[in-house]
Amino acid sequence: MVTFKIERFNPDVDKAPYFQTYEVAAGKEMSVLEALFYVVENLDGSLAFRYSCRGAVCGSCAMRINGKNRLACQTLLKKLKSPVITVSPLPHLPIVKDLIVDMDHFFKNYEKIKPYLVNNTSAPEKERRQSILERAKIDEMIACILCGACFSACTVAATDKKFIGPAALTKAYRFWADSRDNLGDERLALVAGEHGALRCHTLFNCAEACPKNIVPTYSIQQLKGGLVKCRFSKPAK
Amino acid sequence: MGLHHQVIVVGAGLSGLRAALAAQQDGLDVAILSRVHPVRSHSIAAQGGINASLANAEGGRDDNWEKHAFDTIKGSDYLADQDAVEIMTKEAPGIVYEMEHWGTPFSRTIDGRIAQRPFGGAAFPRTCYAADITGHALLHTMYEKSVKEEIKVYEEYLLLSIVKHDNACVGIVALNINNGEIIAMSADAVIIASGGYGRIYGNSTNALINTGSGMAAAYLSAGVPLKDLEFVQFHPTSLYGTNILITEGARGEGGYLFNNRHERFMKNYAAKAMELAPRDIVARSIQTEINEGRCYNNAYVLLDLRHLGRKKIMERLPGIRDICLHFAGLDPINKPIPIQPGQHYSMGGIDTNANGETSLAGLFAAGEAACVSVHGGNRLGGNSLLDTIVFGKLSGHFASGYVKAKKKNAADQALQAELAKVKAKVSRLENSAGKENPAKVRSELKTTMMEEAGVFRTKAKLEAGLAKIKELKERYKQIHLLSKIKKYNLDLVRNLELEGKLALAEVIVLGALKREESRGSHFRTDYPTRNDEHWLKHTLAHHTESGPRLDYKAVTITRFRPQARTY
Amino acid sequence: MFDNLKKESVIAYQSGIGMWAFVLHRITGLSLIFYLLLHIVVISTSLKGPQPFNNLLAVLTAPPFVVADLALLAAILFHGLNGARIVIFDTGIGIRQQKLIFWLLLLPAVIIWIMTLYFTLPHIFR
Amino acid sequence: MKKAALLWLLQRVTAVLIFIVLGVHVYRVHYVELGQPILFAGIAIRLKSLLMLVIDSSLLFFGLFHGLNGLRTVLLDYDFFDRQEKLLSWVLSIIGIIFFILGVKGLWAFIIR
Ligand SMILES: Cc1cc2nc3c(=O)[nH]c(=O)nc-3n(C[C@H](O)[C@H](O)[C@H](O)COP(=O)(O)OP(=O)(O)OC[C@H]3O[C@@H](n4cnc5c(N)ncnc54)[C@H](O)[C@@H]3O)c2cc1C
Ligand code: HEM
Ligand code: SF4
Ligand code: F3S
Ligand code: FES
Repeated sequence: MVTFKIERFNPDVDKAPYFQTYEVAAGKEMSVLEALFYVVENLDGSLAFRYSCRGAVCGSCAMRINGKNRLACQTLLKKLKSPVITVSPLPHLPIVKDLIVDMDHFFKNYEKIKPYLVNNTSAPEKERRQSILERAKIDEMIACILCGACFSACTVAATDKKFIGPAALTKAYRFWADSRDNLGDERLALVAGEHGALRCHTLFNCAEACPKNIVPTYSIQQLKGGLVKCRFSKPAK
Repeated sequence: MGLHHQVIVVGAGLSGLRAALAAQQDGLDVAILSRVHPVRSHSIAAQGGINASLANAEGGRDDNWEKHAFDTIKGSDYLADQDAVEIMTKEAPGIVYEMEHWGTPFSRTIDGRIAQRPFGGAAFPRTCYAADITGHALLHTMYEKSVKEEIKVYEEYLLLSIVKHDNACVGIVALNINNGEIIAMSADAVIIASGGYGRIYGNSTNALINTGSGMAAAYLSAGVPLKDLEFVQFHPTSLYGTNILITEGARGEGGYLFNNRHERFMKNYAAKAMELAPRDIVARSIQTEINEGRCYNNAYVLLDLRHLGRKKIMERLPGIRDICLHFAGLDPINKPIPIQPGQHYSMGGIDTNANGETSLAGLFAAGEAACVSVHGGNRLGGNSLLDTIVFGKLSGHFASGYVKAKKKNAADQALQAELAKVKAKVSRLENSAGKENPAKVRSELKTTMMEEAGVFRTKAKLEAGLAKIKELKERYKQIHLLSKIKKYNLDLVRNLELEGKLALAEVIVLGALKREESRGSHFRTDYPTRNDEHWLKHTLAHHTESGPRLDYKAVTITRFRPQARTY
Repeated sequence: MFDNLKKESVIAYQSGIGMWAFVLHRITGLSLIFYLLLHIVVISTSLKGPQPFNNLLAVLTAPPFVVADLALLAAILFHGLNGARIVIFDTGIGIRQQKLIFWLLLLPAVIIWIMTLYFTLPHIFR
Repeated sequence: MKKAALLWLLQRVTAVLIFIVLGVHVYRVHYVELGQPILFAGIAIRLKSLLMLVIDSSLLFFGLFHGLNGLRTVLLDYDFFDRQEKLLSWVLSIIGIIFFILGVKGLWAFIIR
């Protein structure tokens, strides 16, 4: 038996979130996500959480488990090495119900950085060539699953509601650094200003939290460098 | 009346997004309805790649669409409709280049072209890939494009029913999972792109949301037939325990399969193609090794990547390594991976033609939910992602053609009537005083399907399976919900899905029972050979009150006559 | 305005080194600017002439204030060396080795501070 | 946009300058005569060296700029004065100027006597 302390909150009826305790009959290889299913199927059908792939690729199940933002499906109970497991929703995001948070703000920020490849030259008949080295530059960034763990862990994003946040900035870098994209300095303009890349104070919480081992700080630092250079060099057009 | 869109696409995976983009490009008002946020769709999980005869790879320079078509048709055990396969394989290079132009970060060759790897059942390295996260790379690009084009998405809505009026589809009824409200939406055309039903089975590589609810809605409420549902693909290599997929790319890159005698047992089954024989053959070989005891813990054999070396594994299969590290606690760089076959893909689906049209006017289907059929009895790896995009696009365009040509008919009443019916059904479920635990019904269904309708099938097993499913259907009527909360009621959602699962399971088993031959993924130990004389035909299952009614339809054969299938 | 200042927003979040470094950097930075303003006011007693200045300074170099000076030194050392760490990142170097760099820079800070303590102790217990 | 990047850069530049200047200042003032009482006359002698005068007054300038600009960052981080960002910058600049003048006058008082 493993004890689960799960944060519950239904804004329609509850005034404030509270913790509820469940005893889960844990299998040897059980993940936190499976334990949550155990709860809905056997103990409390009203518990709500998001899920889809159960294989750490879809980004649905990010939540706070024993004090860290993690993917529930990727976190095996045995790795937590703890008889009591505390689960709460991702901090700093509005709670929809129980472990489900409102990701609107997260995706609005994502949309701000024009999250798509822009190339104004006419498309060739075949592929746009890209060398292995050019492709390698964005290898880390394309692994992002938009789970929001980093955004929710970033204290700056929590206090400055306009801060674009690590995930969207990583995306911004992913396109800026893509040799096939030619939006160039305009991409930098999208992450400039008081609440853009420069607002990041290199906390590294994002890197600590990322379940895909991405270091958003790296991308953000490249953008900062770009911003400063572009401010003091003539924008290449 | 309330919500209306000219085209409603159900599903935001690759096929759904592509269909919506196509229809919007034609100037229509389009909306997508999806159970989850688009990037949470199951397409994200595809690893290995997407097939197109680009002829980029060393040793693949002679590739062309015809060879791709031949491999596909041979792989399908000649059950695929060859006209549709021709369309798909001709469109393939264009589709892949389009995705590349939209931004997909494909892996590259030395000269900067899209890299291609060998895949099972293909004569050339034809599978374009982005490391081992191809589905992720493609779905993100498709989503990015949809953000750019500002496609409207109704997120976290569950399709419950398709509304008919005057023999045409006029809209849908759906549950807003976020607040428990059930709503009707009218539409001039509906495209079902809701993916597969893998979770009917116990060991499945699929996402937990792949419950086939879209297929079930088409079958149960729209009354359109399901085609070839008995053809269920088992992937040879799913991670023992969680059944998370270990991509075919792992063998494509040179991985070996070993039994407990440290023997590359594939030499006994497909001496030439070895590990890269098509999926049905490799899955059966592994299952035979397991059944005959040449395995570990009575359950798995080993997939060995160690000889590929650290560098290649880190470069080409980093995601696989992560999966092994997190979910099995081992590093494939220095340990072989325990694997077993797992349910993976549905060759069958909603019966459509190559335009995505179903038998109901205004209702279209694409992607894994549909059966065009291009995969016939067995899908080749890398052909499904291709199928989703090609036929997603085509169905989007055909749907908009249909909408433009169609004259308006007021369907308000039909919508309201269906809405009332669905609401009544849901409240019956919510207030049921039955004693049955739905979790038990669900898990018994899973084991039944694994055991009675798995890799190897017999008359006796299938009959037992059918009887069990009938029993479970009765018990389903007696289930009670654990929660009646309106907002985000997982219990309700999962039990609504269960009804559809049971219906699809019955179709699968009945089709398999009737099909007295072995073809592609459908293997009957009591009829171990293919029988073209009687069975070179598609199964169509129609819903009736008393269960599925089956009839059959000819296979379209254009240039490739059926021959014996050896590898 | 204040609803952003919930406990978890300000206190270390993921309890990684980066977060603690940031919190301390911020606290020391704010202390330093506060100190600097005060320092300016103190020094500007020079405008009143040598005597008032010497009198004031005699008070401010008494043992209790020496202890405060040691705290000030710790703040300067931490803020300065961690600031150097941040500037190093800003040039694009060492981002993936952030933890190692943190400890490497903390080392001289601790050494200097302990040495200073060693030299100062006799003056505190005069 | 440009202002944000400029201030960000100046924060780093001043940081590096302070790092050097403050090192010299602390070493000269507090370590060379460790434990000695600090006397007006002693400071006067030190400040007659042009180098030390430059060091101390540039520390005054860079320190104020860096510190107050840092304070601005902190306040904006917590959404304070976000809408009155211009006002905030002005107020902080004025505080900076006042203290700079006070500081310079204080330093001169040691020399001109
Ligand atoms: C692990 C794995 C790896 C694979 N790898 C490859 C590969 O390498 N190459 C290849 O070609 N193929 C691969 N496949 C197959 C391929 O990924 C899928 O067949 C394909 O992605 C299906 O796409 P889709 O658009 O049809 O559906 P999905 O991507 O499954 O999307 C379904 C959508 O429908 C929505 N939906 C479902 N039901 C409802 C409902 N009732 N109401 C509202 N919305 C609903 C969901 O929210 C979702 O958005 C793989 C499959 C698996 C399981
Ligand atoms: C010793 C040399 C110093 C260095 C290398 C240094 C470096 C830095 C750097 C790089 C930052 C930016 C931090 C960020 O944006 O996250 C910063 C912030 C700050 N510094 Fe300094 N600094 C030094 C001395 C000082 C002094 C003397 C003061 C006081 C006058 C001071 C006060 C501040 C303040 C208030 C901040 C803002 C705090 C924050 O953003 O968290 N610093 N410092
Ligand atoms: S960067 Fe990492 S933590 Fe952030 S959204 Fe992407 S995958 Fe999640
Ligand atoms: S946690 Fe936040 S402040 Fe920067 S380094 Fe990461 S984005
Ligand atoms: S369920 Fe997809 S990431 Fe956990």
